[in-house]
Amino acid sequence: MSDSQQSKPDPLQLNPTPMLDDLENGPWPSFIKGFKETAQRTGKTMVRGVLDQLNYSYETRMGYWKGGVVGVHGYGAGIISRYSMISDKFPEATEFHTMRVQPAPGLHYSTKALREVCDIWEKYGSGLLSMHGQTGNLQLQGIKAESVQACFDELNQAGWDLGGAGATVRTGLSCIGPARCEQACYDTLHVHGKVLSYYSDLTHRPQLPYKAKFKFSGCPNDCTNSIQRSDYAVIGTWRDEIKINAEEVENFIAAKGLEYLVNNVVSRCPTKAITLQGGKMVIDNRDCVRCMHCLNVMPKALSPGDDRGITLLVGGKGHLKVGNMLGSVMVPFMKMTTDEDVDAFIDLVDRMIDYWSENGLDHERVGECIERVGIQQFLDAVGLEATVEMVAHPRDNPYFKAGDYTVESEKDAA
Amino acid sequence: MSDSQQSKPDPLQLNPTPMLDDLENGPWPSFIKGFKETAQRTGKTMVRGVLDQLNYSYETRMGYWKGGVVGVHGYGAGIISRYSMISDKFPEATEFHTMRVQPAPGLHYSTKALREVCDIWEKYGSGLLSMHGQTGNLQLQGIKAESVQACFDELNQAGWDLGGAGATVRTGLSCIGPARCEQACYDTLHVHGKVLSYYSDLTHRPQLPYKAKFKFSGCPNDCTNSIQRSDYAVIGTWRDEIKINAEEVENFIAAKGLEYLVNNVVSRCPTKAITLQGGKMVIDNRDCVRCMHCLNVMPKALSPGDDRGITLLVGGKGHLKVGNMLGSVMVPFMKMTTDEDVDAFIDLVDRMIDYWSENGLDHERVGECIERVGIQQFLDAVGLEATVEMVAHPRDNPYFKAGDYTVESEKDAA
Amino acid sequence: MATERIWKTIENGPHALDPFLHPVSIKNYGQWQYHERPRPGVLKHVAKSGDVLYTVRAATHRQVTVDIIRRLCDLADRYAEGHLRWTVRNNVEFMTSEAANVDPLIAALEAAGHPVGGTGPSVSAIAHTQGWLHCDIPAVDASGVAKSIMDALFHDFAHEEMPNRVRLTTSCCEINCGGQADIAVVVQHTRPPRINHEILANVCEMPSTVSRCPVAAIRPTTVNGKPSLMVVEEKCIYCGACFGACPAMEINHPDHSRLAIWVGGKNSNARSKPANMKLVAHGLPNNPPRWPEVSELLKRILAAYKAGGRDWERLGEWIDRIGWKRFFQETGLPFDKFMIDNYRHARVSFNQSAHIRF
Amino acid sequence: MATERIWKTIENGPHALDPFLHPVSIKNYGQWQYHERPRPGVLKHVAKSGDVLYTVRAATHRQVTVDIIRRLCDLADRYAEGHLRWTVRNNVEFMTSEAANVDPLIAALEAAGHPVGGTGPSVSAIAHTQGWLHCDIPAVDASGVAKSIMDALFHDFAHEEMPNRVRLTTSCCEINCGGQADIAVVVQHTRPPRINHEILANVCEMPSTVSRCPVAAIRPTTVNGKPSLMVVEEKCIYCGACFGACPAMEINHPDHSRLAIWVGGKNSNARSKPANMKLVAHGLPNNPPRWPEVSELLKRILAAYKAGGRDWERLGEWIDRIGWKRFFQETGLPFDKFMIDNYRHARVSFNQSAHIRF
Ligand code: SRM
Ligand code: SRM
Ligand code: SRM
Ligand code: SRM
Ligand code: SF4
Ligand code: SF4
Ligand code: SF4
Ligand code: SF4
Ligand code: SF4
Ligand code: SF4
Ligand code: SF4
Ligand code: SF4
Repeated sequence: MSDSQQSKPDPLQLNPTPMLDDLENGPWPSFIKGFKETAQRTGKTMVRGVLDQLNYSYETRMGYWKGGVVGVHGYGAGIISRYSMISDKFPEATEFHTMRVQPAPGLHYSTKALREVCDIWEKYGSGLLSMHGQTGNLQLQGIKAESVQACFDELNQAGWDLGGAGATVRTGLSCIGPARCEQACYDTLHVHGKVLSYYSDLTHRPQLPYKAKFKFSGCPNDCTNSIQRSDYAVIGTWRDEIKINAEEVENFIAAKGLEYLVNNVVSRCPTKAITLQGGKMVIDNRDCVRCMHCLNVMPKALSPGDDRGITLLVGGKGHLKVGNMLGSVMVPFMKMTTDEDVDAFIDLVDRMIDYWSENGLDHERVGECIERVGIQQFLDAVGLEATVEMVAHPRDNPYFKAGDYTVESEKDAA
Repeated sequence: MSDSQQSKPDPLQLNPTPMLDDLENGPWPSFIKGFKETAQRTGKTMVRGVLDQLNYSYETRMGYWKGGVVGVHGYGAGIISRYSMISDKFPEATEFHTMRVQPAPGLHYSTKALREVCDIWEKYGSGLLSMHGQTGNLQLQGIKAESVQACFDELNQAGWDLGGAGATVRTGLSCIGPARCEQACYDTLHVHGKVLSYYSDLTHRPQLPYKAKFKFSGCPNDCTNSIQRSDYAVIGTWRDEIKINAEEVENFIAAKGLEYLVNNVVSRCPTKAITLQGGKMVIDNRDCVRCMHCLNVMPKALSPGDDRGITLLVGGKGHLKVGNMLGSVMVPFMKMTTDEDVDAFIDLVDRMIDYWSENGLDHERVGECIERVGIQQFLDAVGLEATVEMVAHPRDNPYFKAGDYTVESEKDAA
Repeated sequence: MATERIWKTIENGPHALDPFLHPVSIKNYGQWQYHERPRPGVLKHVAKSGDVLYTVRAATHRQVTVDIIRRLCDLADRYAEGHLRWTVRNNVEFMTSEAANVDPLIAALEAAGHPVGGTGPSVSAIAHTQGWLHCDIPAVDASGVAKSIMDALFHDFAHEEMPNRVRLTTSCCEINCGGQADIAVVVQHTRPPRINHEILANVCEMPSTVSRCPVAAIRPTTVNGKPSLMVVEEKCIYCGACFGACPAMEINHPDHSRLAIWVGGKNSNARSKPANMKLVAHGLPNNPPRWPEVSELLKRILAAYKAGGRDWERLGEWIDRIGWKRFFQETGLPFDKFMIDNYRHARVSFNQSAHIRF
Repeated sequence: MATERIWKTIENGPHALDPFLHPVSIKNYGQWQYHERPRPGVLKHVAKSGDVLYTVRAATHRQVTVDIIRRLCDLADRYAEGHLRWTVRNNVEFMTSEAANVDPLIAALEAAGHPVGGTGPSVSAIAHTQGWLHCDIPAVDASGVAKSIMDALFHDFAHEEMPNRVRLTTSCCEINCGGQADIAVVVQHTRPPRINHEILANVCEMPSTVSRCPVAAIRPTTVNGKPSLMVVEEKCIYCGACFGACPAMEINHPDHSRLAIWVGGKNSNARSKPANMKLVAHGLPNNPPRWPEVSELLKRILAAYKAGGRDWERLGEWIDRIGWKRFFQETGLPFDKFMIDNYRHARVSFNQSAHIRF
């Protein structure tokens, strides 16, 4: 394959990629097929170079990209730069930068807008995209440094902005929520839009100890994986009672049988909040922990209550360095209906980000920071009351600085 | 009360102890009443002094004992020495040392032997005893240093030996087991006796990083609290099937009703190993985790299987410094029937104690030591295979030194 | 007593068991079939041989005397074939094969001030520790707290009306020799030790004191030209471990050393796995001779458990079912920020889910 | 491209949503009543207004091209009123209120190489990461592994035969951008980084590299008179975090960087709380282009789950019920000592009970 880089006059002619070719088979869509198609149609040699280098990676079982610094005017983030470490071998792959573009909430597109993106991208870049990155970006993969600014300007004119990278607020992710889902307890899409617009500056200019991610799930099913994958997981919930459509319960039992109800609903409720009483399904809402299971099994019969809002879990992230962290409850319930509600939410998160900015170590996520300084200090700093919902159980060790009880007791002792 | 120590010619006359007197009331046995009785009968002024100092502690809400060094010939442990910090105030309480005596396994006594202890103790000591200390010692409380050796010699002639203190193997504790309990899966009493006799030297002479405790429970009900309170928790169990007396199951249902069986047995099995099938109670022993619950509720109908032995859990202890530790499974199953079985057990524990002796830091219990060095290293050192029973679940972080797969793979690569 | 010593120590370890076992135990050793509880405080074990052994369990003060023990021996001689034993919770047990002995024995025990009970779903005797009577580091008395509590909970020692067994412990310093329990009363210090620099160099081994601290808050320093130790107060978690190593680290204080209540500890493997107990109240005053605030709180917790717990549900299992939120509601105890863990494994105790009871 | 720039950036953040929403979504926004799944890959949502919205979900390659996207746009124009969206797992979704559009759309998608499925209790598309195609630190390719696995598991993408949804991720280095999943395939390094001292001083900021190490194994040193870094190999846990900070810490190796399988991760709160995934196999060779050892193992695990799991039981919940011992038995995977945690919270994962399945 090292000879695969001999001068190739015809840009439409691909080099042999024997290792990759095998990936053109099988029922699952083949990215190799796709890349080859675009390379051959457009004659973009960058794609050919990337295929060649990738084939070489497959042969040697090593990667060959290194980072660098590429950006757009005024921003400090949003482009992931990639230079080939073996550009002597694969000069066509010398540069292969990615632009992280923030899609609309819920990853919705009109064909019109998407075609426009394709056109701009074909004009300036490789024509390869990743839809989507795990954080939620529309990743335009493969552009040279010299084309980045012009490409961005044109995208920006069409309403697109870059996402985060490095020590910034990152691009958010929201579930489809109210656009299609009966379980949505708040407007994930508009809250996502509003919050991330508010944090544009922090998205574009690294000023934080490390990354900060938001994910918005309309209910505890958490279709955005927010609990593990975001520092600020905004999960819809309700405070009042589950709404029961008695007729649909009857229909369900008639259709599926009582045994199905017992085995798949009653006995699966994690807190045994559901019982059968006189052949009727009864929910003791005081014991319901809003796990969603019964609503998932019986979507026609059961729905979230009317007093809806969100639970905020803070601190989710990957395992670097402390081991994987799931977010934990920081605000058990908050309304999220009006603009004022969203403002109050932003206000609270601002305090959290401020505290972390000032106290976080380099490369320390907010969850790690809380763990290090102790949650008490964090709660005091951001002005939150400690509540029992924050814990699975109270502490099991006596290693704490208990409050100062002096005043009254010294009075007694006097 | 400081004037309560004016010269008192009559040893049978107690000083006022207004704070303590209140504790003579109420239905629960009163230790103050008891102390006063003995003081007044025997005229032992040490007891009067101790009551006075205790009353002073109640008034000032502070303790006034300090340690020192008191021992018997050849031993480095077994006496807890106590000198009053305020002997100027309470000269009669100047010395108040405790002798930790190892009782028989299961805390059994004959009246003959116990009277003998009382007589020796009244002769040399205060006549106060603590039956028993939390670790399991018969604590003879209140003796002067000058009397300790003679008292011990007389006790030792009657078959009594001292227990541990400081960095030693400590006195063991065993449940009543085969002497009275239908659940006993091994002979807690004889194994206790044999193991602790074997460790006499380590009990009497501090040579370890810190204390090491053994507790012996005949079944997973763990009536000695071994899992939390001992470094080596030896808990009886069985490997085959629970024995069912079908007739007694019927009787149980007849007497208590089927609903009682469902609510208190079937639905309480932690792994749902019990089901009702055609009105009969069926146990899937593959799912039974030997929790004991069903056997506890139906002792006539259900009994442990025949293939009995023990599970060894290692590392239980109080919360200093790492937070409370419950022992964890180190040997899922080991026969404990013959003398050879006990020898094999001692042999294994010897290896653990050796490893810990060599690798433990000062004041580090074996559980903390394992946690610090990593369990892999400990298992290798003591020659145990890792098994899935040792964990609640496999690791959830990738932070381990995975094995070296070089050999075969380099062959492949060559 | 400086006579010449002629005895050569026999290092036998535990006392020989065999002479101490009740004859019926010996005969049916390891051959028991089942047991029943004819009434609170009495067990009836039946052996495969058909033999029957009655056990009468009675309370003791733990801190006893030769007089008390001799009286118990008298009863054992009269009603229990000359044998008696203690349980791991300081109760005394008399065994007899004579059903006819049971009632007179109970009467005699109660007359002698030893109430009968502690079996089955009752509140058994408190496992307690040394306290001001004997230990060198206690902030409270143990026997007095235990006596006060058991006076208050007496009804439930003598009756089997709880959902399941209730085990209590009290500990007279934060070290907690009493161990885990359904409910534990443990000293909680609320400020760092004050260092007695005058005596420190003389009475303490400094390196081992330094290494005793769980959070490395102790550092060597010089005070008035003498080597001594200092405590970094921001780090110190008021645990008092250093005081055990060095009496100059004065942690105890009549007002600042207070009492905390812990619930839900469990050692048995029945149903749920063993569990550590959790903090539910702290800052209770150290109020001898009766510590009424403590008994008051224990009564409240036990009343809620008694009312809400299902048969066989241990206290912690009851809370697991109803949730901690309701535990605090039903006992009327306030939850506060100190109850959120901030020690080594803190994260494990956080609510890492959207599971919330509203 | 060095023309003068006249456009002034508008920092709007996410693209405006409204023009992108399907008209039926707009009309019934937040007013949905329930949904059904008429067949695998198709959802039918019914609004309170009575409106119906069909969704057809199809697989994509994630690593797509303008050609592919334009083709999908063609289909959206034809069958979905000019709108389309992506799911968080790289599936594309077309929504239409016309029931009649569903079948032709499915046919057209499959003809274009986009299989329809991934709904309900199926194996949805793998969430995967950059790999050799783009990232600077991968030890494996991501798209290739994902493609190979999905080819192998294809039947279960197109059918709803699993006990519950199955979410897979793959990650191309130990950092695991793919995140938690029912089953995850993650790179596992098996030896410390080899340090390229030649380039280190030039390409790396040393203090931040030192502080990146989770176990403080990196120390400053001098090599050939130049400042560089060294790794204390006893401490190093082969995580590769330093490589992300400094390309001279060469952790990747064709043989020593291997693949590990993790199971039982769960993000949803349905029934059980969210859970971290657990290690069940490691040391799998890095074997392009098809990594057959990985697919083989995944098939085995999924077959056992499919056979034994109850309706609605996620993979981790199934294991919780049957116990880890049986998981290893039924999948035939060997348990080994590396699967016992020895990191920060290790103790929490030990079996601190006598609960044992024999
Ligand atoms: C006598 C004693 C053992 C000894 O060698 O001294 C003992 C004896 C019995 N225990 Fe126990 N247990 C004894 C301390 C314990 C302890 C430890 C403790 O109290 O500090 C525990 C662990 C408590 C914990 O989890 O923290 C203990 C947990 C059990 C259990 C499990 C209860 C549960 O559901 O969690 C049983 C099973 C039962 O209740 O049927 C049990 C059952 C029994 C049985 C029924 C066993 C039998 O079949 O003979 C015995 C009669 C109990 C009764 O009181 O009704 N025993 N038992 C101890 C009496 C203590 C006392 O004076 O109150
Ligand atoms: C006497 C006794 C309390 C009682 O009144 O029953 C006791 C008394 C002391 N314990 Fe304890 N412990 C006693 C049972 C326990 C237990 C319970 C058990 O053994 O079942 C524990 C919890 C289990 C464990 O071993 O961790 C216990 C955990 C401690 C600890 C904390 C150890 C830890 O690693 O967390 C210390 C502190 C230390 O060792 O430095 C300690 C230290 C002490 C010292 C030596 C305090 C000191 O440093 O000076 C106390 C001597 C008091 C005295 O005046 O006699 N004692 N101690 C118990 C021993 C009596 C006996 O031998 O029968
Ligand atoms: C479209 C999508 C949201 C989006 O905005 O993109 C979505 C849509 C729905 N999810 Fe989801 N989920 C989506 C990703 C997720 C994820 C995240 C992921 O896949 O990475 C999760 C969390 C998985 C986890 O725990 O790790 C997720 C956990 C659920 C659950 C909980 C399942 C459980 O029992 O644990 C439900 C409830 C259910 O299955 O009825 C649910 C239910 C649903 C429903 C039925 C909600 C509704 O009433 O409309 C939707 C149709 C699902 C279907 O496929 O049958 N959705 N759902 C995502 C489709 C991904 C895909 O292409 O496969
Ligand atoms: C592109 C993407 C993978 C993908 O192909 O989808 C990605 C790629 C990288 N991640 Fe990631 N991460 C991506 C989503 C994630 C996620 C998932 C998520 O956001 O939902 C996680 C887990 C959640 C979390 O945030 O912890 C994730 C956890 C990490 C970590 C570990 C962070 C931790 O604290 O545990 C690192 C390491 C670091 O930041 O130093 C990292 C670092 C990186 C770097 C910057 C590697 C590096 O240090 O050079 C990768 C750049 C690759 C490239 O060439 O583009 N990436 N990374 C994802 C971002 C695309 C997007 O913006 O849409
Ligand atoms: S998270 Fe809830 S609201 Fe959002 S798509 Fe999933 S099920 Fe619907
Ligand atoms: S939502 Fe979950 S916790 Fe609430 S009643 Fe339904 S199954 Fe039970
Ligand atoms: S631990 Fe088991 S064998 Fe021992 S007394 Fe308790 S119930 Fe009986
Ligand atoms: S002993 Fe416990 S786990 Fe086993 S069947 Fe009985 S209740 Fe279930
Ligand atoms: S709890 Fe503390 S004060 Fe009480 S006996 Fe134990 S070490 Fe001494
Ligand atoms: S009280 Fe505890 S934390 Fe404070 S200095 Fe002493 S040992 Fe350290
Ligand atoms: S998992 Fe590792 S190699 Fe793959 S994209 Fe993320 S950082 Fe890069
Ligand atoms: S591989 Fe990980 S543990 Fe090893 S030196 Fe690098 S960062 Fe530290």
